[in-house]
Amino acid sequence: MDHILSVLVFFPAIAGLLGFVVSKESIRAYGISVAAIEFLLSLWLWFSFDGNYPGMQFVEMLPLIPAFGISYYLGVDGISLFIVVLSTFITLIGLIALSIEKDIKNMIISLLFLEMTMVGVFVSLDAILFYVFWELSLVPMLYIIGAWGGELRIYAAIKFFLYTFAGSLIMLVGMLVMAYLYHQATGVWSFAITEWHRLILPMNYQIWLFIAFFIGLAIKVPMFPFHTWLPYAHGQAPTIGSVILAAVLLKMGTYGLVRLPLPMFPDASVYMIYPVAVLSLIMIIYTAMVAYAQKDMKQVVAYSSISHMGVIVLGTFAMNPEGIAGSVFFMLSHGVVSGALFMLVGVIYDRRHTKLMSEFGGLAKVMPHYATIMGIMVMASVGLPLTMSFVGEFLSLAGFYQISHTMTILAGTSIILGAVYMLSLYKKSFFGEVVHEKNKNLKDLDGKESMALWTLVLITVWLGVYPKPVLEPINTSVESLVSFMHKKAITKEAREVIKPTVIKREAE
Amino acid sequence: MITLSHYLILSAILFCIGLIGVYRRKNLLLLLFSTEILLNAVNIGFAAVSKFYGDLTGQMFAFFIIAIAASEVAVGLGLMIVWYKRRGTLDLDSMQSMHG
Amino acid sequence: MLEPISVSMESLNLGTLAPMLVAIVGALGILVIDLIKKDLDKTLYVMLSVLILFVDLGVVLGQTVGQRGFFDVMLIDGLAILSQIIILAASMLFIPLALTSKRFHEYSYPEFFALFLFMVAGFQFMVASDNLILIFVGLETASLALYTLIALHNREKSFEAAVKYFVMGALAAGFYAMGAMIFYALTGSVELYKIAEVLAADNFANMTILLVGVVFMIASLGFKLSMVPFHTWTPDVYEGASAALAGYMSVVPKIAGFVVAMRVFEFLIHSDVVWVRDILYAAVVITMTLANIIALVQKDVKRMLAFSSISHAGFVMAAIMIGTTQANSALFLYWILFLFTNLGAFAMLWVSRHKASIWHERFDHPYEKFSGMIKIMPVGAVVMALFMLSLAGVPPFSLFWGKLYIMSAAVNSDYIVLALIMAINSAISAYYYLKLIVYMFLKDPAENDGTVYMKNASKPLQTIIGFSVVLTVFAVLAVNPMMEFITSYVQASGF
Amino acid sequence: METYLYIALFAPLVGSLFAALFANRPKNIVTGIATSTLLFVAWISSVVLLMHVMHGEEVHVKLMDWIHAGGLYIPFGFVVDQVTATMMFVVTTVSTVVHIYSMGYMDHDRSFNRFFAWLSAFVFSMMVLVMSDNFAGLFIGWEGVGLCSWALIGFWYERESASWAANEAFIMNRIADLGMLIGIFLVYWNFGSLQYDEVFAQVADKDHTLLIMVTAFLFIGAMGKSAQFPLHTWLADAMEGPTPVSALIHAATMVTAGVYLVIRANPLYSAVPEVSYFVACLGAFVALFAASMALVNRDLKRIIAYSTLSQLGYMFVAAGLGAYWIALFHLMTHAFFKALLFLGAGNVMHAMDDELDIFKMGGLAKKMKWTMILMTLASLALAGIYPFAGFFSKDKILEAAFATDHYVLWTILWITAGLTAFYSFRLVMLVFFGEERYKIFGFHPHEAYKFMLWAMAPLAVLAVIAGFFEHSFMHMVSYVLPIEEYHVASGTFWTLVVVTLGIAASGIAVAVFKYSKGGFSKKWEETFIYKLLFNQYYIPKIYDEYICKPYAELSRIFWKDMDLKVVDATVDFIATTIYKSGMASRVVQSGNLSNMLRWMGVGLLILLLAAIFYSPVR
Repeated sequence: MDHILSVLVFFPAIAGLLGFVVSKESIRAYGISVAAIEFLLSLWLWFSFDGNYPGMQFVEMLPLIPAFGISYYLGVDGISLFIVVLSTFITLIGLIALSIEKDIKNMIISLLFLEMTMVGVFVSLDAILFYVFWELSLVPMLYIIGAWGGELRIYAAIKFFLYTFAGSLIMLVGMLVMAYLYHQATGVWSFAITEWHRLILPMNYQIWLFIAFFIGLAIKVPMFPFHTWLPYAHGQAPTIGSVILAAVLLKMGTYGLVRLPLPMFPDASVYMIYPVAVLSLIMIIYTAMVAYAQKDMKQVVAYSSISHMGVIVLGTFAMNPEGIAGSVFFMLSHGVVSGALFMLVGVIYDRRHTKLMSEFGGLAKVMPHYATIMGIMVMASVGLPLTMSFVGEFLSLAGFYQISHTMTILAGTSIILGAVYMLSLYKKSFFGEVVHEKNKNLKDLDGKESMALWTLVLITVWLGVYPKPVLEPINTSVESLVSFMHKKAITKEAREVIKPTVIKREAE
Repeated sequence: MITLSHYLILSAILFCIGLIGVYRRKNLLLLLFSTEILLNAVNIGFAAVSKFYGDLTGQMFAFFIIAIAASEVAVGLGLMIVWYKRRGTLDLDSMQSMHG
Repeated sequence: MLEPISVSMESLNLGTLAPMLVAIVGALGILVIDLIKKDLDKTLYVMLSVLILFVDLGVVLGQTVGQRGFFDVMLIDGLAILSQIIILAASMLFIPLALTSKRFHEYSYPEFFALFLFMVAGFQFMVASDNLILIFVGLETASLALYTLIALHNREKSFEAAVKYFVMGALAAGFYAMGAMIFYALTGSVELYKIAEVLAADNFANMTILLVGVVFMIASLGFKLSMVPFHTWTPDVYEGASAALAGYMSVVPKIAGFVVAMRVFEFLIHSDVVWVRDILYAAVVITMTLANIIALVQKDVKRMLAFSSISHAGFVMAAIMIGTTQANSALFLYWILFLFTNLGAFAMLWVSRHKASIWHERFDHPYEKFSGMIKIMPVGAVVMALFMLSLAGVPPFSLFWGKLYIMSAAVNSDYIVLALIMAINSAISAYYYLKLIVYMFLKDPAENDGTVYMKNASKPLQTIIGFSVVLTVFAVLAVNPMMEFITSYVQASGF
Repeated sequence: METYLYIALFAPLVGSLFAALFANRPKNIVTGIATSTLLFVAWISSVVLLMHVMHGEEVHVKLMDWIHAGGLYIPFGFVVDQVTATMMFVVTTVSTVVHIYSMGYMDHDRSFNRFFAWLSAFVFSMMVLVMSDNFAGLFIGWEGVGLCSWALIGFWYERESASWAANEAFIMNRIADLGMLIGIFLVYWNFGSLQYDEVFAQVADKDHTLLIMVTAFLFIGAMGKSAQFPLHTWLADAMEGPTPVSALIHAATMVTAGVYLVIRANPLYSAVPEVSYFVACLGAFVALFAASMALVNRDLKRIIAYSTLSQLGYMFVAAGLGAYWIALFHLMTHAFFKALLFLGAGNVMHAMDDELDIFKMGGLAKKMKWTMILMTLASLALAGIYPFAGFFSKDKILEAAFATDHYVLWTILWITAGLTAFYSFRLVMLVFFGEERYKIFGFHPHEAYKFMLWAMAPLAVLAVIAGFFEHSFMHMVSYVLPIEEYHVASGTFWTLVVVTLGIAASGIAVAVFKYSKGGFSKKWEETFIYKLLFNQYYIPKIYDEYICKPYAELSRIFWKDMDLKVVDATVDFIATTIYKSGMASRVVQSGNLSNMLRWMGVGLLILLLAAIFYSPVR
């Protein structure tokens, strides 16, 4: 089946449209089953994916505006494949654990549309198509945050929308310039990313374009100092919103970094390593400290996810297979883990309608089952070995170590600071005596919650112990990417810094 | 000896007068007159120039302008009458219901 | 003593006049019918005028590019045909908006439709000539008709709007005449192409005078295109006029204006008179930005749309300033897409038009009116949201492609800064479009029973809205053929 | 042999998972029994392995790939050589004992099952730690034991102090782990692999500074786990956990991981004398430092904890001086007698309803004879009295120090030996002899369950006899560890022995003499020295004042004043400015017709001025 990608992209959207017909009572079941089918499709994609072939697979090409080189151009490689699976998976899990009653129908339909846009971003190989899905993803999210959120929901929603929108418009200009340059070079219009990769630009162009793209992506990641929309979005969004936002939408930014600027502007990327690295370091340390100061569970998780994104960016700019493969893998683990954490916070929020840690304490006694899963996930987010995130974090840092010794040590503090805020969160809310009357008889996880959460736990551990099935395809694609960048680089520095599998060469 | 430039200067002066009228006047009717002055100032210019070049286009234009001015007056007066019927005044400051 | 001039019929080439004639004759016909039999229903007139416009369109399409006629004052080039097609199509889409379920004062007069047709004829004259006289005539015909149409809405505000529009229009006419006069004085001709030749011949000597002439032209056309600071009429007139007419005004007069502006300025730009380029650059930026930031603070949706259409106009003026073929084609593409989106948006307002002012003593369409619409009338809300997103330039909805093309045109001729400014402006503008969406989707209904949203909806109106929804959503499929079509015409007329 | 290896490795895991199934259920003795049995199985197989490798064999297996990205290839590989076998033997022995013991000790605890789940989990991680054949695998175990220790220290999470201590332990270890991680990165990027054999093979041809960095960073990791100064404070606080935990984790096994690392990486360390020397010095310092704190402490378990600390110091001295096998030997003996000591303390606590202040005890000997005997044995061993295990290993260390002409170190260790003897018997005296102070506080002590005592028996035996295996042990480990014979004239040798025994004996004598009649006078407690020691040199206070509090404050500032007031405010400021400017520019739309006309005029005027004054050449 060679149109599987199109199916993957548009199935949820069509299902969403049909969803208008389904009655309010049974819409939840409908949503879950649709998401399940979508997930199975993505699994099929995974299994029919050839892990040893580094290039794009399942490619679909259909010119939309041939005169202007815009086409409907889809494809996946090792890098995007798993993020696609992740997005379908998280959507499914999120739907299963969905605890909202108000306007459930609208919620589910917008979730399905969101799913379309998410998958679309990760499979599209045409810059404009990428941009289309990228922007489109804002709309359902706006609605989800704004309609089901907390007090400041509208402020948060608008902030989220405008901030990202503004950034991506700058990126759009970058894309147009890129297309123009491509046209100058080849005489044909094309927005195909794979085509753009082949274009070798002079340094100053590279730098400006890099900045243009970087701003757009950095706001999404979100890099310091563009991160302030995220705490609001998370703080206000309903659980499902935060889960998807943290698990998938943020990945668009980092995925974009790997897909667009790095291969397009290797020299500029190398030139920019230090600025970017400094920003990421600030992200890692500064936000970790901010997280420690939070009083609200959800904010802690929100800031922690910013902090981890910093490590991902760092890994991406390691410019060697270890680092990039690591960061891609870390995207997945961050997706699973932070998604789970937000879900867990949601669980307690549903019961107590507060997220303040001071309101809890001793939950371990009242809700042992819940406490167990929370503990596992906390440890995962702290990056304990044999959990998914260790593999990612380890590789990212290991990769970046080649760039800079000191910076890696600084970045490594994330494993300390992470422990600090996560454990203090766990201590404050789960350890100690049960002080509040309200907490005395909270009921433990119910069926659907524990089902959703245990799945996440299993995956976290499974891929922590045996990451091979995922890591290998990623690695294949990343290695080819890096060697491509190495070949393409024009400046001497770049060719020195971008190292395709150093160690192998030494070993031989 | 009166040359083209004199005519043009005259037309310019008239134009300015018209503009100033448009500026200063608070009464719709007088506003209308000022615009008429504008157009006619232009007419003078056209007439003079076309004489200078010795082709009729300018004068043709002038005729058209006259015609248009007339029709403008027609429409304008119509509007004013309605307005006056409703408000009993032609003062510009009477129409500020829409702003901001 | 002038000797008599003999004119041979074929030298007149009346075929070039045919489209306008169709419109005018049609208009007269309507009046005649009214004389013969009084108080016939508006539906008849609506359909008649649609038919007349249809015939008109047919004739236009029948014309062949690149011919002159009627003492060579008519010029039928690509632009003329293209813009006439747009004008006629727009008119054919807007006139059925008269078929509301509620009765409105203006539609009970057949004169309304006659005037409408005259106006269309006027616009056609404007675009189908490069003779300053004829342009002037067409412009005035259209404007005068338009003033009257506005006034016919027969409410306090509409009169006020008509008067304001009229007075300023008169001033603008004065400017135009002055500008024409200066050109004439400078070159001894009122035919743009001749003017161009003469100027080129003496290699733009006495630039200053020429510039003074250009200034007057900019002022008058700027008024038509509502460029800052000649835009002040726009919001008030839109507010005063009926939503349907406002929508019409936001599209058709502008396209006519653009074509004229192209004819007047582009030859200057191409014979690089840097001044014009710079001034237009400034004007474009100011228009976009100012209109945007004022639109941010509007309380009324219609008024907001007025400002937004100003800023869109500014956006498009950039294309004229850039002046490449790609830019000019982009202009038309943008405007066609804008036509449909705006049509939809204003039509939505139009169907929700109600007599009593519930939410606001002054405005008909304050934001509050739409709050919680998603709960009361989901489909309507979604449709409106689509239009808003499209206007905000969110892909893949129609206007995004327009913006894309114009920005890329800017980039391709090294106006990267301009492109960035455009980008930022779109970002700003997103806010006020979003505001409506926020009200519709995220707020709870303010006291109303959903009926108001559909006060005077009727099959035809819904059809039109549906039509524009389809075009807004699936624009991407239409872009390529449209673009080829447009480009062919634009190139044909050497712009 | 692979099978034995896998059994030894996974039996504890199975046990742990099994117990975990019942984690949230009420007490169920089956979990205890099951885990203990499985551990016994593990013990048997590690004994088998020990026998197997005794004569230079080596078992090396590769379970499966773990991480493979770019050039980085890490398998789950396990190796059992002599060192590992020793460690396995120690770990399984002690942990089996502790498991059985705990069945009695945790008898009345409502989280009985959870306890065993974590305990076995710990054993598993410890096994991974010692058996792994590469640094990454080591790190897995390293973090795993850290996790388990966190969970077990904070086992009674209702107690604020317990959960606090747990977090402190975890975070401090994390600080060290960062160092270790960096060390691993260094190894990877410079040796191109993380496999021990591949790395050690290349040591010769790597430049010196690099090796210094590698060893230094790895040692930082060791410092954390083995609670060396300045990362030592957590160990004392870790005593919040149940006593069996202290016995197993914080005395016998986990804390010795650091020593194990140094021993395991001996090719690296022996290549850089500087670092090794530093290790030795730090060890000596800690030995004395910890002993001094143990002198005055009133808390039963903390005293033993400090003694553990100082014994670790000994081991590091040995390791630092290149006498790796001695370090390992001391590690083993220490594990036995220290675990025994702790379990004894456990009995006492049971008897005294978890009372820890030794000044509230005394004269317990009558009530609990066996415990008394066992603990005295252990103390003698600790003090290094012939023929107990401690004597052999400790004496070896002193000998090594002396023989390698590190007289300063020797002196320090010598003094420490005296102090050790003193405080351990101070403890014994205060707890078991003298007047029966506990009566005042109304305790009713009773001897522990029989099977608990029996469970302790093997340790006791080993604590006594382990020393005699010195030579066979040396011979065994000589396959992997460098052995250099110290040639000291036999005269000197005997003098050393005598001197050492002498100071130990005198230490005991002083303790017995002093505490048999009332101990030291009250005014001694007024002195500065006492206060200093009693407050652990004010180090915890300093950490709290100058690290924790400022960190919290800084975080708060970053959040409230930086993130909200600067970064976010800027964004909002931009937005509001645009909005305000919109408000401002509304004046254009005054709605007054003549104003509107004026605007047109103004526009025209501006353009005209532009036309006249701004005319760029075309």
